[in-house]
Amino acid sequence: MKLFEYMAKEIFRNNGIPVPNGRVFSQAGDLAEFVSQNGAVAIKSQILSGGRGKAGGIKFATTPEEAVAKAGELLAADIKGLKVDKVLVEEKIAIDQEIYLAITVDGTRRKPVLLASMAGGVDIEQVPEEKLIKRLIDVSIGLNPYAAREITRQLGLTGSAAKEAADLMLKLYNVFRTYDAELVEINPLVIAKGHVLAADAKMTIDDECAYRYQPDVPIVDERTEAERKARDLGISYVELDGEIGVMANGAGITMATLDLIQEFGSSPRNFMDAGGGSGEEATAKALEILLETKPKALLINIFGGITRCDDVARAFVKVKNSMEINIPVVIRLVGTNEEAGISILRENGIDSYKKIDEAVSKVVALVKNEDSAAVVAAGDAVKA
Amino acid sequence: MKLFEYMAKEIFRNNGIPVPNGRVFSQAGDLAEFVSQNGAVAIKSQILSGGRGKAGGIKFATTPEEAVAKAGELLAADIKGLKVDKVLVEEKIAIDQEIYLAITVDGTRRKPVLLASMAGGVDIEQVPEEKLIKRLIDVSIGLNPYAAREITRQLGLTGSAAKEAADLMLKLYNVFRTYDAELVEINPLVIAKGHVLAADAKMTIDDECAYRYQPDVPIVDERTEAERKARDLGISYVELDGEIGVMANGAGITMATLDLIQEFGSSPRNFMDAGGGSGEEATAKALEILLETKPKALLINIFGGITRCDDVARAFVKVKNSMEINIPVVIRLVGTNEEAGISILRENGIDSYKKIDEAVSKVVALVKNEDSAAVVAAGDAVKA
Amino acid sequence: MAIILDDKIKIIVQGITGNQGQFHTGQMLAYGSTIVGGVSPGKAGQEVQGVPVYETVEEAMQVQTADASVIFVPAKLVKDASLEAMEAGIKTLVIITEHVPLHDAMEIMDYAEKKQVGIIGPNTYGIISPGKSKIGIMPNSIFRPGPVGVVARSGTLSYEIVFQLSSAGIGQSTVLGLGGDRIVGYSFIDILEKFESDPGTQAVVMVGEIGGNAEEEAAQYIRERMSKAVVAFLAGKSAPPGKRMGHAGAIIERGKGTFESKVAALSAAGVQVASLPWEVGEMVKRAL
Amino acid sequence: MAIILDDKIKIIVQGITGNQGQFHTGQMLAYGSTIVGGVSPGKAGQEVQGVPVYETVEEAMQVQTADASVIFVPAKLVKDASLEAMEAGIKTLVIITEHVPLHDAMEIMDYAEKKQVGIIGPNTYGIISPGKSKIGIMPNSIFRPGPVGVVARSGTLSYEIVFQLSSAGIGQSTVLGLGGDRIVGYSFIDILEKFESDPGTQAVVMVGEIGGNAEEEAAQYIRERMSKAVVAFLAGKSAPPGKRMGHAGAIIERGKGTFESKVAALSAAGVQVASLPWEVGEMVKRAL
Repeated sequence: MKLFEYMAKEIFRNNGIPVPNGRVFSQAGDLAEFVSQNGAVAIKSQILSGGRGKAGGIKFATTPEEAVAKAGELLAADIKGLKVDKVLVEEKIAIDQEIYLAITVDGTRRKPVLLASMAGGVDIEQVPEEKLIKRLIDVSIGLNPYAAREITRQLGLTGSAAKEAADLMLKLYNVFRTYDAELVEINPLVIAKGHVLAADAKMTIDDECAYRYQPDVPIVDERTEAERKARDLGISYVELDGEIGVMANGAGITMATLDLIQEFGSSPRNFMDAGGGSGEEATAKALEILLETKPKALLINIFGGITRCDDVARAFVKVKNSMEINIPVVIRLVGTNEEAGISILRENGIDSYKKIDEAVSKVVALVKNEDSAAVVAAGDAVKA
Repeated sequence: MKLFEYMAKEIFRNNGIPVPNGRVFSQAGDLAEFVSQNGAVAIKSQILSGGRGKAGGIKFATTPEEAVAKAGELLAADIKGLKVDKVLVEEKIAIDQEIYLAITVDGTRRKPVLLASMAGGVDIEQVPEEKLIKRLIDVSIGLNPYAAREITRQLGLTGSAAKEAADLMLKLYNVFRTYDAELVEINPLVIAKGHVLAADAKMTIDDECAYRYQPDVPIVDERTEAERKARDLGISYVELDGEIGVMANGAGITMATLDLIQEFGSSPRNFMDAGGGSGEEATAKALEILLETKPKALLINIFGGITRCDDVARAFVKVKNSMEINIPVVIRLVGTNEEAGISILRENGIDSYKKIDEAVSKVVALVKNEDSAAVVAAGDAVKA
Repeated sequence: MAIILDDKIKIIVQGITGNQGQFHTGQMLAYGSTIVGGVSPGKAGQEVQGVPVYETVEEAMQVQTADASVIFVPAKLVKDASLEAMEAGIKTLVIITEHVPLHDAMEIMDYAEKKQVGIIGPNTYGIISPGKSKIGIMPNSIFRPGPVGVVARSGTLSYEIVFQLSSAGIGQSTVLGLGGDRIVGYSFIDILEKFESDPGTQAVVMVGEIGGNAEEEAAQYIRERMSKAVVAFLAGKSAPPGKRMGHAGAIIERGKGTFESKVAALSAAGVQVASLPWEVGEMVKRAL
Repeated sequence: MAIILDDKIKIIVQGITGNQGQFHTGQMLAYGSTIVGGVSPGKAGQEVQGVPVYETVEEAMQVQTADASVIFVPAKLVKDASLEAMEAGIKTLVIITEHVPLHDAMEIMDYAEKKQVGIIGPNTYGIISPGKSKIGIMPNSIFRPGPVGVVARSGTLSYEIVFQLSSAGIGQSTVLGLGGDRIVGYSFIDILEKFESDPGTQAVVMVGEIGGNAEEEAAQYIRERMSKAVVAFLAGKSAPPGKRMGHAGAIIERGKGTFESKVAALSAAGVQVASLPWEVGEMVKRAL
């Protein structure tokens, strides 16, 4: 769950991290008073995407009239394909230095990692490795003053800026930990008149912990309507733009199924991991989501482990009985309660493949041949 | 630093630990309204000593008049030799079960330890080992729900009382950690109508951290005036009731010096560890504290390490020059900057012993013989 | 022979009275696993599939010492259950639960490091040493004993590969799922080391996916230290960047963790990388 | 021979620019200790007694790897300095500072356990292997090389005993102060074990005091595991119960940690307990 800049800055401010004086607006007309009180301002479109500045999403103004006009432009615009609902208006900062600072998770080392560089203000992916400081954090002791001091030393900071930057790092780690963040990023952290200030702010909160932050932190959702529906079902679902709708169980096998569809010459309409242990009803709802995206064919690839083949079979029968399916469907069913699942499908006149290559080649062939059989029974599946 | 029961309960209450409804009073007359609103009450004298109940420090009343009278008695009384300044008046609890619960520090294992027993309400020292549950706590993970659940299981608690007790333990550990406590103790933790309640509360906060809690937690000081003075100088000082005033540097050697004085047939007036690294001025002030207690003689036993013999010598010369010393003083000086110290003393007409046995036997002899030489020079000290 | 799990390992099931706990306890018992107790707060004294249920792991361990524990509790309670098992002396912990909070997972791993506990998961199907014992949720029918070690990030894809191997007559020494989350316990390298020194393992199949750099690090280890043949299969070739493909770890971010970089690293380390799942069996056969 | 400290150990001084840090750096150098750097935030680039000063331990370690660090920083900063040293790779940490908060000390010890660091102190004079090196604040003049190991809870009392030993012509292999606080790193047992296996140590003098049960536990270890002779001296015979005699640990609470219980435990373990400090030398002589 990503937060908008203005939300992240609100959290920063509440946790003692200095941010520029600013306010968020949805209506351009409302800016005038703030700008007349604060003078020169930056007007920043609130979108969940990097590279906002280059894309024209940040404008500057010195008078209320100019600010209202430019905010109006931004609020009417699409920046990087995203609609701008809000702008954050901040006092303009006289920047002396720009620093990159972030805390995220190093999956390989299983620990938080702090990243810092004096090459701030630019896309951090452009910064060469040797200019990027990486420091792993031991969660049992957290980030401590000595570590922050060592980082500011490596950055080459001195005097009050070094002290303030070190102090800010400790507070940023506190935010990272307290808000279950996956990422907190300040790019740039600026030094202006000897003091440090978070000129930008990015935060991504662990989706699994989002519930802890309602209503303090409003949930920002980048998902499509179907993705949200799937999420509510506890199903991993990503919309793609191909031909064949896919439901499988397990992220790995789902990815591999998409890969195979591509390998065999078609393309996937979606990624859908129906997960482990989903019951009959959830599986049925997941199938409904798939059908709503109007794929040319459906491939159901179930390898039962925690998922039981009989549940999937029952679910599919239920959906088949309750809604009209007018595209080809190929089912592959193997694993836990496989026999029960196959027999439920048989009782309902549906056969299933046991081998994945046969299932995939069949569904691709059906799409290519525009075959319109609703459910394909494959006698040769038994050979597997 | 020990806290009064009412202070500890205030902290408990603020941290979600249930305590009886109650209020603290300094004037007996003020009780009437509280009692008329709450009915039967317990009136508990606020003193820093265990065994308060047996010593008559807790009384019960059912009417405002009775309560005012009994509070008046307590506020006029000395309980266990301690003057009662305040009483805590609480609703009377219908107790079903009494549990002992405490968290303190296990020095040998270097970890916090939780102690619990179903034999609550009595002096915990009387409880046999096999009825006392001890559980070490790993500070890197703290006390966790599973551990609290295991403790309540071992106590034999069930149902809502078990759940509430487990929850209370987690909160008690939180208080222990947050307030830098050496000890938090609830004896008894009572079960009344299926709910848990801290009927008593003891807390001792690490002296080294007391500064963190001003003014939230008022400092309660059990020290004498001289002990407080010494504390302000950063000196360890304990008043005893013998004849010979002692100043040494290092707790171990000070204790050993007291032991030797006793071994040689006299008794120490005090324990004073002038500490490591005390400068000239602090040493002088420490000597002044000693002399104010009117010992029959003084023994200064300095083995220089972090303490430098020349500092002590200079300090002693200064005190000798600024105040009249009319009791015998024996000095023993050895270690860091020993030669410089000895030479400073010599320049001022003072000699010193190098061997501890000679110094102690000399000071004891002086007390026994009522020898009044202000400063004793010992030629044979050089032999050591 | 096998790694980590053999038929002597005694197992506790945490969350045994839940749906999944009950079902898979039955499946594990059916496979021959030695389950000495289950844990479910408030349910002590009950039995599940004949297994006694205790209030805490500590209580269970007082009755009979166990070596391993498998966790089926809800995601929010996984941290508590994991610390509990480790403090009680469990040395192998299998965390089946998915959606474990990221920071909880980091704290679990930190404590595991301190207590020297081996963790499989979270978000794993567990571990099985075919013909000996299993701890987890994999279907019993597809495995058969043999000389090939299998280690995977993802679950069901492992089954697919194992199914291919077994169908081709190739049995497995141990099959283990590292877990699909960003933070998991054992890494490819940890398991490759164990397979390398296991006399019962002659070749290894490694099932990876896009995201992170675990496969690249494994490739370096294989190149420098491994004598046994390794065959790899990787999922996610068709995945677009920036999309999280189900697993928290399966995402190409900032141009890192791509399918191509993994294939390149593994190939350079002498690993045969199968393009299609059913090629794995053939490659392993040639390597044996 | 000696334990923990020999002339090859390279040392860092944390808090080197303070009064105590400066003075004792000079004293250590005078004794022949190898000090490779000092640390003092905001003072990097300076020199103290010819020793270069760095901003952090990590910076110092980049210039020259050290084995040990000695801490002279104020009590409130000890936790930070200790964690810093341990994270930077220091394996022996000597904490001179007194008045370290109790909970800070517990956190330091916990991290030390995780990082396998040996901690001497807090509230210690340090460690000296006479004729080789010292890390701490003990007076240089009283020690002489020899076959007797000395381990003590309290500082100046160690000097007294060592002074008696040296005066009697008995030299020391290593002399070490555990520290006077309730929570300290090395225990009597840890050090007795090291002396037991040190070929350069023929007998051990143990200097204890009232409070806690460290001496009683040491007695049990000596009885069960130790072959070398141990002589003990204990302080606090005359101390009244409930009074904290300077050291946080030196207090008889709840009837535990009395002089009598310690004498009884040690005597039962075959330890000779000296009643007077100057008896120690004679007892050791007979034991050698």
